[in-house]
Amino acid sequence: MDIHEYQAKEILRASGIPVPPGEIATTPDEAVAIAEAYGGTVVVKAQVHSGGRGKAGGVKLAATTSEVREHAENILGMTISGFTVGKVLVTPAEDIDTEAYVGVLIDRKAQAATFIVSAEGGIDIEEVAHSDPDAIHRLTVDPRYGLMRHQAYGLANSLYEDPALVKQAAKIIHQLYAAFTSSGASMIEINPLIVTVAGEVKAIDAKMSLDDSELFRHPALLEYRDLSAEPAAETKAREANLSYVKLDGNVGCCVNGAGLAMATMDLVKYYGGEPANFLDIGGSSDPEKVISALEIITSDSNVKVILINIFGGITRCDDVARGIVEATTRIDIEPPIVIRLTGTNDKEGLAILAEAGFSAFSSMDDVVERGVEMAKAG
Amino acid sequence: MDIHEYQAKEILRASGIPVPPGEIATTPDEAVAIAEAYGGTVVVKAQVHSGGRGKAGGVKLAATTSEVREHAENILGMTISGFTVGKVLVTPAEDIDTEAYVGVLIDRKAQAATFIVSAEGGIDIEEVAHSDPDAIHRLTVDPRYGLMRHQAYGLANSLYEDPALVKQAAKIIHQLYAAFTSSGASMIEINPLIVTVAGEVKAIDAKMSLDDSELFRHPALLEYRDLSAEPAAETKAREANLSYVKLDGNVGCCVNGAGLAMATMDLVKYYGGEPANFLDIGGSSDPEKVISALEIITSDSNVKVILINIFGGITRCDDVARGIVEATTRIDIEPPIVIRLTGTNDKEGLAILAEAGFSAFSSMDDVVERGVEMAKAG
Amino acid sequence: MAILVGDDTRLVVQGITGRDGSFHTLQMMEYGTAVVAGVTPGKGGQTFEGPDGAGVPIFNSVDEAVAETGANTSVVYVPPAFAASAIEEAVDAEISLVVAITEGIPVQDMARAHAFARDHGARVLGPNCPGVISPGKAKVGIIPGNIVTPGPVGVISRSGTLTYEAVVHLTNAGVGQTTCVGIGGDTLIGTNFVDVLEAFADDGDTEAIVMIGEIGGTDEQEAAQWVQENLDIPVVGFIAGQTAPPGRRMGHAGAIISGSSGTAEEKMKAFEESGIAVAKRPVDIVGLIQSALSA
Amino acid sequence: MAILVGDDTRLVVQGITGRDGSFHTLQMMEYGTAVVAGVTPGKGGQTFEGPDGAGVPIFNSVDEAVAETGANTSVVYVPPAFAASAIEEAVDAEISLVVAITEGIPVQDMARAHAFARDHGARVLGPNCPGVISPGKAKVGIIPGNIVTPGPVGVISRSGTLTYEAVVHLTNAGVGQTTCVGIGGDTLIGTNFVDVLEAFADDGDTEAIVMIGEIGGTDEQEAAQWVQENLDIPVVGFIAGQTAPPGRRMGHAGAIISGSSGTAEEKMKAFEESGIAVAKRPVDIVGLIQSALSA
Repeated sequence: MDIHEYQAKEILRASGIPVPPGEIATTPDEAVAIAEAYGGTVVVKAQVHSGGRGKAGGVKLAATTSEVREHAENILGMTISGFTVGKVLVTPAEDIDTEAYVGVLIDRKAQAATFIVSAEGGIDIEEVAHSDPDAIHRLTVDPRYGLMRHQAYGLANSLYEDPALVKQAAKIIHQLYAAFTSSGASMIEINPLIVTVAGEVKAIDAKMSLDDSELFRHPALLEYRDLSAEPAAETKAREANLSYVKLDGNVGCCVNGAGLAMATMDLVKYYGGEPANFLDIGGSSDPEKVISALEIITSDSNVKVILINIFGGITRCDDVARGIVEATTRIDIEPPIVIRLTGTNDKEGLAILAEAGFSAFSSMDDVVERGVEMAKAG
Repeated sequence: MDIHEYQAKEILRASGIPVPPGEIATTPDEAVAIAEAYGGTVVVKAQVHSGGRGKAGGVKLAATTSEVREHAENILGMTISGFTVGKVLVTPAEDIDTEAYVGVLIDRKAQAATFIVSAEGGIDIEEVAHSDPDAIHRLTVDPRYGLMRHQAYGLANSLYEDPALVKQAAKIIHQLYAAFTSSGASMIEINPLIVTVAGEVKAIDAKMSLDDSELFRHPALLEYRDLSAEPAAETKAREANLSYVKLDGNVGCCVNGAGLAMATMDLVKYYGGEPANFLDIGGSSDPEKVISALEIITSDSNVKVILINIFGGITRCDDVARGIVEATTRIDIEPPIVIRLTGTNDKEGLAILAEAGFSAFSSMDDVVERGVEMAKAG
Repeated sequence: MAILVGDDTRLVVQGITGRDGSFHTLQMMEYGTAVVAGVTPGKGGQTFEGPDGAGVPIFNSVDEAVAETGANTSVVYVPPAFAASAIEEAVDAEISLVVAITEGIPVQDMARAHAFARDHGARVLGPNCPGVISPGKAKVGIIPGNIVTPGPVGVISRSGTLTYEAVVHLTNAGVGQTTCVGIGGDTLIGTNFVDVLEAFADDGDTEAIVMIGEIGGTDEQEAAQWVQENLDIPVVGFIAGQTAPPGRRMGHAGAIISGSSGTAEEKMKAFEESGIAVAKRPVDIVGLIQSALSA
Repeated sequence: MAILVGDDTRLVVQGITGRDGSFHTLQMMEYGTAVVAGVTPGKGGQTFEGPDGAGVPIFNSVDEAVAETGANTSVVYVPPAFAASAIEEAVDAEISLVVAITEGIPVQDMARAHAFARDHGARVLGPNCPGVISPGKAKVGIIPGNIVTPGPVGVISRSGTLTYEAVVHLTNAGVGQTTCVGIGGDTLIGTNFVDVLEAFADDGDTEAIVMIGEIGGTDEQEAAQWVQENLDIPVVGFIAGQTAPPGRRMGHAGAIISGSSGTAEEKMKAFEESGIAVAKRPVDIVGLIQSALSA
């Protein structure tokens, strides 16, 4: 789960990391009031789950009240990478001397949290990695020992020469790791970590993703979920324990298993169609899930055909068949449905479908070909 | 540093372990007032840094107010293993079904914290180890992983059969380990860990030692030091950063290095004398330490002769010589002093001594022989 | 022969009394797997009723199960919050192969469990994997027993049902398998493609390999390199997720294109450059494997 | 020959700018030890002034010191609160021998540092030890250089000044040493008697060993057993603390009789039963070693 900059900053602040103050405004009036309370120059920052906010015009310096109002008016309601800006963060501007980058994320290969730091901050770290790979320092934290004192100092030494700055940075790196483990994060990025002209090290921008699988341990963090920042269908899918990603095509896909779901989308494309979505009903056999899945797919008005592809394993075909039949009686499904059903309890499933007047394919290629055909026709 | 039962219980309670309430009384009146507030039967328990309190009559059940008063009067002021009882803990009596033992300590060989648990509790664990070694279960905690969930359950399984008790015990074992690491303990013992007739697992007695070397990280725990529970000379030694242990002989020893100090005591015995103390002035070269050491030794009225044995390494002989001379001018030292001084800067040291009218031996055997002779003569 | 599981497998099921655990224990026993013990804390002493009146003793801990039954392999159906601990328990009890079926285990839990397994020299398969089946010998996990058949092909996959899709085509075409291994779709998995490739390379009977990857990470690229440098037998590959958009997690925690890295395109390219025949559709795997076997 | 330190030793001093660190660095350099680097965080780039105008470069980290100077051994004079971290830093920088002089390091810090060293195959000597000296070759730590002389006897001790007491008697009697090793008086030490005995056994030149123990723990008993089972050269032993009362810590954190365990009596008995000649007084070590050498 991605969270907003202002939320990430709350977590970092709670871990002791120096982060300038800031408040959230949802209207230009609120933004102006916050800026006036701070006095002086402020920064107005769009709060959306996307990088590149600066380039998109979503981050603006404002020296006067009228500038604050103007920027807040422009940014609120703006669309950045498909996300509509509903909130801005208003925060006092800092006198910046230098900018660095400090990030920590789960590294697949090292199977552990890994720090990435660079004295070149304030810009996209992938660009730095490309243009000047030596400017980037990596450190994998052994989960058996956690971040060790000398390692935090080692990273800090690669950022600064001045011992006073090294000491501040080492402390921040420790606090960042503590925030990472205690919040069940999968990624935290401070970019930039600045040195002010007064010689203080501070985090002035932050990005953070939480591990969905660990959220159950952190009920307070669940409050950070911004439902306005995700499409209603995805919210519904998550609540029903389904994986759903909306795409731009018209062949609605309902599949069990992530790999098979991706392969089904790929096959739709192979046969000349365009998938409308990724949807994995998972390994369970709950007919309710099938009903939710069909509701979610049909909420997309682009969908011309619903393609159900089930290979029973844990999922039992009879349960899926029951869900399909139940869904068609309970909700109004306009697009036609094509079904492929094979694997565990497929005979029972096919019988249930037949009774309700559905037929089903046994081959994945056949069902996809037919689905694409119908989408084109419809 | 050993702490009292009631202090250990405060730490365990703060870690979430179920511990019955209890309050401290220093007078019989206070004990009665506490018991009346609880109502019902209470236990009156001597608070001293010693095991075997029960056998010594320092733990008594009191069903009535007059019994509380009687026991408090008897226990307060009582001497147990050389410690005078200044405080009693008054705590409600529990309805005990079974008693177990749970302890955790630093194991030298495993180089890590090690749990020792036994379903046979309430008695001396060393006796159980002797009479029924199979009743004892040990588990070393790998410091890299901490106590793992399955390990806590494994220990709990060895204590109880009933899953409800196992669950409570596993939780307590986890909390105990957390208390151990977060307080910098070297030993915590819950004996007994009881099951009440109502099926609750509780810690009703606790013993705890803190690692002196880690106390600097836990300033709050320093408050637990009970100066009334240690001789004034040891308090003074600790404050002066000296190691001092009082013994029963009359040859006062002042040595640099723990091994040499013990060997000096042994040699006193070898030559027919009895050491009055162990005293290690440590590796530093601070003349003030020598002065404190001589003050502490002379505070023991048994001391007939002061034997100074210095082998300079880190410790420089001239510093020690300066300390001796300074001490003899600053404080009134009655017993005669015999000195052995060799090693780093011994020539300078001997010169300083000579100027002040002291002579010194170069051999340890010679100085000890002479010291013992003088103690016998004096 | 076969890899990972076979005639020597003595299985303990962790979470045997749960909904999934009990269902799949029956399936595994029906397939002929030697399920020698079950573990559910607090239910030690009870017996799990298998098919045809066979009973499986239940223990409070894996430790006891191993001591009493000589179990050497475990399968984990424990809920996510406790699953990493269950894996650690199995490793600590000197189980040499732990197959973790559970989906949704916190990543930081798994970082620790994987480290613990490495320290003890134990192999973890998964988590969030369908398990492993050696046709005619043993099934550990949830791969349906009726879609496999003994034969010369080794199958490795990050996916569950997509594996079934591939395997059933092979079986229908009369091409049997030595072992089918699902390595799991999580970000941190214990056994990766190269580990399984090495095992197949050492297995005398595996004559060709099917490797099914998906978007996210670089495991397939490393596997391709390993194949090129070390493997003598032919490999057929398939990658799912050509139509997946970047930055979105496609069901599996590990199936996500980060920036421009981890795409299906680069993985297919790596396969082709390493001499791995790439199937365009799952069904095409059959023809490619048949020509590889007859080459 | 010699053990642990010798002609190949390239030393980095951690805490070189501190009071003890700077004093003993001078002493070590005067003895002829190759002190190639110092470390004090925040003082990187400065130079430590050695005797006769020799300069030692100071670095911010051991890592840098090793990279720039090829240091292979470190000695730690860092204050107790940061000493365990300094040991870990040296181990992480692939230093193979870390000599920890610091007294008063928290025990739980050391449990972690020792685990880290074991994981990396590094040897930690100490903490709370006087270090090691190979007469005429190298001195790492605080053992006075003027009391030792080259010769055939290996010395191992838990104590500092008591070792000096023993060694000076040997030297005065013309009996030189291959290496004198102080293993330290703390509860958790990295290198124990058996480790050093093994090293002496592999050293071609050590013809007899002096082993000086004290009350507390069972290291001496295990050493005695190892001597009996494995060692071909004679050993002379001494145990301090015959007059120590039980339950009281005698200066060293590790020097404490727990209940009835760890007494001088049982250690002397173990020595005798293993054929180790036990000296009653430190001075008696000389005669016993001389007869051992001439036997």
